[in-house]
Amino acid sequence: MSEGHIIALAHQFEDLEQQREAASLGMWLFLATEIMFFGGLFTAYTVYRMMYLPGFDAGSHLLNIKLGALNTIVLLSSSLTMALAVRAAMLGKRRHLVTFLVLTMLLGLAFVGVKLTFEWHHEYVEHLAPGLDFDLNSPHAKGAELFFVFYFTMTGVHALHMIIGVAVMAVLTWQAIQGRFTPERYNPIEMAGLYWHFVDVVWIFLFPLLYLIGAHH
Amino acid sequence: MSEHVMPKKLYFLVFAALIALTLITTVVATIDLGPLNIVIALLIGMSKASLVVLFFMHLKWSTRLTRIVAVAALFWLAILITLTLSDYTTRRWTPNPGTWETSGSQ
Amino acid sequence: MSETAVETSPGVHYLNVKYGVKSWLLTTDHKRIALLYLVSITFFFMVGGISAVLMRLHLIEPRGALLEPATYNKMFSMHGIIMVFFFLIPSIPAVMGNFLVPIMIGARDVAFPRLNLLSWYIYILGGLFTLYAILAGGVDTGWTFYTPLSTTYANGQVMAAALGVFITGFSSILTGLNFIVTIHKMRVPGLTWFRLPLFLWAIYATSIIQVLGTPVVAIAIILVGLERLFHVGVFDPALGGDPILFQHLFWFYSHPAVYIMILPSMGVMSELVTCFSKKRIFGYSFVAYSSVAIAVISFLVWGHHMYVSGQSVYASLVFSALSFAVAIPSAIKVFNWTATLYRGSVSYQAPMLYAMGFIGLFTMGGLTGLFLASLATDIHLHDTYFVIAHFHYIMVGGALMGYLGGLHFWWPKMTGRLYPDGWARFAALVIFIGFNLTFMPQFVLGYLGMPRRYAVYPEEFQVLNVMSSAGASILGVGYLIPLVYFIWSMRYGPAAEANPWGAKGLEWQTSSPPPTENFEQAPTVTEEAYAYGAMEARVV
Amino acid sequence: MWFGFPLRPEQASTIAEGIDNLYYFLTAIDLFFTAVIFLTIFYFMVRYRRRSQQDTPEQIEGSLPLEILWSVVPLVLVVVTFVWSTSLFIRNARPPEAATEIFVVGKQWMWQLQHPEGVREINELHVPVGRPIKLTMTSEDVIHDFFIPAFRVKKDVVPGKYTSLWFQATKTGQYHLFCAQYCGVSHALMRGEVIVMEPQDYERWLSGSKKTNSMAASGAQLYDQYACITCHGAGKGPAFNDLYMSKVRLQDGSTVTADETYLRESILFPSAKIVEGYPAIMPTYKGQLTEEQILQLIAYIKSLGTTERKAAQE
Repeated sequence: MSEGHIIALAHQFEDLEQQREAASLGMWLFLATEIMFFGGLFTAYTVYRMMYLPGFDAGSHLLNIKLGALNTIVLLSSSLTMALAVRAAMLGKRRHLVTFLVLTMLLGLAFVGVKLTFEWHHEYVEHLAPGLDFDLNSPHAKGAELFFVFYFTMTGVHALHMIIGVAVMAVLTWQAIQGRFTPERYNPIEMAGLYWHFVDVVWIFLFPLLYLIGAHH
Repeated sequence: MSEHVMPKKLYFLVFAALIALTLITTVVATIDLGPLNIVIALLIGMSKASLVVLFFMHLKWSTRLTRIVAVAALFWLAILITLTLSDYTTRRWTPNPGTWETSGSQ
Repeated sequence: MSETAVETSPGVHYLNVKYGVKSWLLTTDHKRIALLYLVSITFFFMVGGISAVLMRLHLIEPRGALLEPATYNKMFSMHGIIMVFFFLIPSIPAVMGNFLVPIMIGARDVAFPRLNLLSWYIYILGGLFTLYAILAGGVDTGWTFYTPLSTTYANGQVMAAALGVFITGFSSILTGLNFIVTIHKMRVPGLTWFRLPLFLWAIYATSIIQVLGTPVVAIAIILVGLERLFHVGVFDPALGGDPILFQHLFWFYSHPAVYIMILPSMGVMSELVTCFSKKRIFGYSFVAYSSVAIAVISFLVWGHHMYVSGQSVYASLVFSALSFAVAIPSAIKVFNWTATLYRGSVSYQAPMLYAMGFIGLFTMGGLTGLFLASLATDIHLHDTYFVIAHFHYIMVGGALMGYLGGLHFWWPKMTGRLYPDGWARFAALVIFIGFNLTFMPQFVLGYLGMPRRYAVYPEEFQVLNVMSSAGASILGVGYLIPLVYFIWSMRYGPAAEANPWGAKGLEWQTSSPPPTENFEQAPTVTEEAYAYGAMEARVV
Repeated sequence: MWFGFPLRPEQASTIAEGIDNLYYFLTAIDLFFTAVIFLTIFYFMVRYRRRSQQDTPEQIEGSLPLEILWSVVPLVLVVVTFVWSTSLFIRNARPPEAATEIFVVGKQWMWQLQHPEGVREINELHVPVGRPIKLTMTSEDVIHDFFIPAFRVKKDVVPGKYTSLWFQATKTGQYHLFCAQYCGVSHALMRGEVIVMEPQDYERWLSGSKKTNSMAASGAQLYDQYACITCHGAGKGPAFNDLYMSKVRLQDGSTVTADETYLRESILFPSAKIVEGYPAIMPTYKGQLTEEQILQLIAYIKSLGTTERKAAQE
């Protein structure tokens, strides 16, 4: 073992392989926790969609499916750049790593930006924000209101996850610029990648459940 | 944990598939297929998620333990949803609470 | 493995290697973190205990002897929230788990030491929110936060208390996550799964529940918070919601949470029973697998809390059948512990007395669970004192007895000091008697129909209530005795040798207290757990 | 009774004895196994006590036959219990055909009860002995729970939906009525009495009590007062004759049974389920009607005929 390895190795581990496996297992377990966290929301969503089917369709119909699709593509692209960032880290290509990390952050911010300015703001102005200002002239207003409760909660929690992800990545980018990652030690990048892809996967389900169910009306 | 470095081409291929599926699901959603709409949307969603998990998250090349964790989480989610719905889907079988046996036999 | 052997001069251990507040508050040593937890959960135990004492005093008279009904309601809410989330759930995992998991597998620390410290801080932060809620007016929703009472009708600091529970949940998740990774990835060479001490199997099973169950109650609490703050109708039927959905989400976690409390205790039992009878455990693999079985089944039974809630009867039937299934792995454990004593060399030191108490009380508590899994009888017993008695037999007679047994067992290892065994045995006896006197009458009370959470009650229930309160005062004294002699022993107790009980297990092969890196030299394992047959080979 | 001390509440309903028998059976199992475990432990502790520190007990690995034995015995016991308990539950769940319906509204912190003849009571329920009584219950605010220990019946009273329970008293006397679901500050005071009387005493009590209109008549009054007839009597809305418990086809093609919950929802949230062939023009009556008034309207609709009996006869 060379000097560099020992510096990267925390004292409780025997070797780097063990350390990396531990980190990876820990991350996957954390994602399992996240699945159950969003799972509780999905369960509640399912129950109320069954109760208020027309209301949920009506609510969904009020969303902008084009923006939803656009944001889906933005987020999928950020997943691609993230995967490429991890690959660059594996190969030790520092310039590429930094570039892809920055791209990922920008795409992530673009997603949140679209969400905030063109969607949430718009919906608030249209009196579609339950609890703050909800006024919908529809026979299904009650179901639609519940739909919007879930819409804001789910997208809000999701966006919060994105913002945390971007913050983590900002730190990683800084460290990458300083050359803290090597082909032997790129764990943090890989873990951040897993997290980011997971957030993407959540959106992959939010998109049909929120935007698509009412599109055919 | 994978030691392999995947070729860039693979990532781009997966990405292309993801975009294609997104466009397909968006278009299909605008056609009224009755209850099939949600089924198709979720099936496409699951395929997309599988692509991301298998390739971007490298689950395809991961250890058995990692796969067990991923499957266990989904299994537990299934428990939560199934058993909760076992209440909601069967409540209507007892329209008049208390007389559920008579009404069930209709 | 040259870098693992740390230079340690004799007499230096994890307690005296550094001094000062900072060396404790910024430590990443799992053993020191365990002690941080020990101190904090003892504090919360006393807060919860005081509220219990006040409640029992109040209930001496049918009209209430002490408190306003509103105050009484705050008392039982506080008792529930504190005891469940701030004492029982962290108790064995966070104190003994933290101390022992790395040592038992021969590792230097848990997989993520800094995360471990963070867990403690999160726990404290959650605790502060809850204490604030109590001091700033209290909460009166009960620990169950049922909607729409909690979202719409309750006054008081519901948000602060809910937030406290929410935050503490993350501490629980991170601890569980840490242990799973540690047990998977950091065992020393030779320590295969079926050589693990059964305590670790139990902790592992517990961690699964913590990791997969806790997030669901977290999201339920978020929804309650949103409803309370913004008056949107997630659960309030006046706004279109369904209050029963909250109960589903809540019990999806909170029923398995009962097993977060009892499983680690069961693990402690396996250690105690083997050590104090010098026997390997009877049916190792059955005891090990039953822990995992309990963890899995625990997620399938939550609906038995909702038989009378308006839940569909078909769902109730399914949940009833599944609930009965838990009886089998639990029974397997009890029988195997008992069989372990057969032809052993049984000694009656204090930890063993707690263990014997545990087995008896857990049997009693577990079997009374059958009354509540059964649809016909649960309808009558639901939300009466029978339920209170049942879960106290599990959580106090079971979980807390196990915790105390484990604490007495590993105290010499944790502190390097012995406590007076005579006093400890006396305390075990007092606690056992006091406990039964407190909770046995409550079974009868419950069947007679006294509902729980009643600040005042009809006069015919008085005799049994007074008996229960009398028992509680004995129980209270019983808990104070260990507190006194443990504190005494920290300063004046005779020094403990490395293995005072003649026990097996890696934790007994290092000095008491252990050095910071746990072992002078990384151990290897060549035999199964509880290999008491080879006793002579190594005289301690 | 145990030295003159009660161990169970009075058996005052038709189902009480069956439940007590199951309870005794479970208690016997509980005591038996607790005794077995305690005595075995005690015996082992004495018989195999440590005689010297050098004891080296023989090591026993385990025994598959024993493991099977003590898995199968509990399994058999729980299966027996499950079957017994569930069949008892199913039998008890079904109210007899001709049950008298009494309406219950729980609110913080009192019980409002109304007999079909119109007599109202608060925290007191008079019922005749030997006649099946069915309670239809709802709550104005939080979840309550209607519990009569002597009858061994209990059911949550949930806002926003109807739950029900039934009983048939077998003994005259006065019995506790408790709220068993914690419902706020005065939860412990939300108690009452159930007074079981001989039928003729009950009739006398009924006729002697201050009577308002019967439930259905009060409902009819509300029907007039809110001018429901403008639509529901003129074909603009569905008619009420024989509506109760009939299958209603909705606009979206699905069918629902017109039970209490459906009727209540249609009064409060008319647009939730639109009946096929009618426009969605009904305004909501949320906030205008109390839970009690809604129950009266439902009683009125029920009085206009029900398909329940017809269905039962078919």
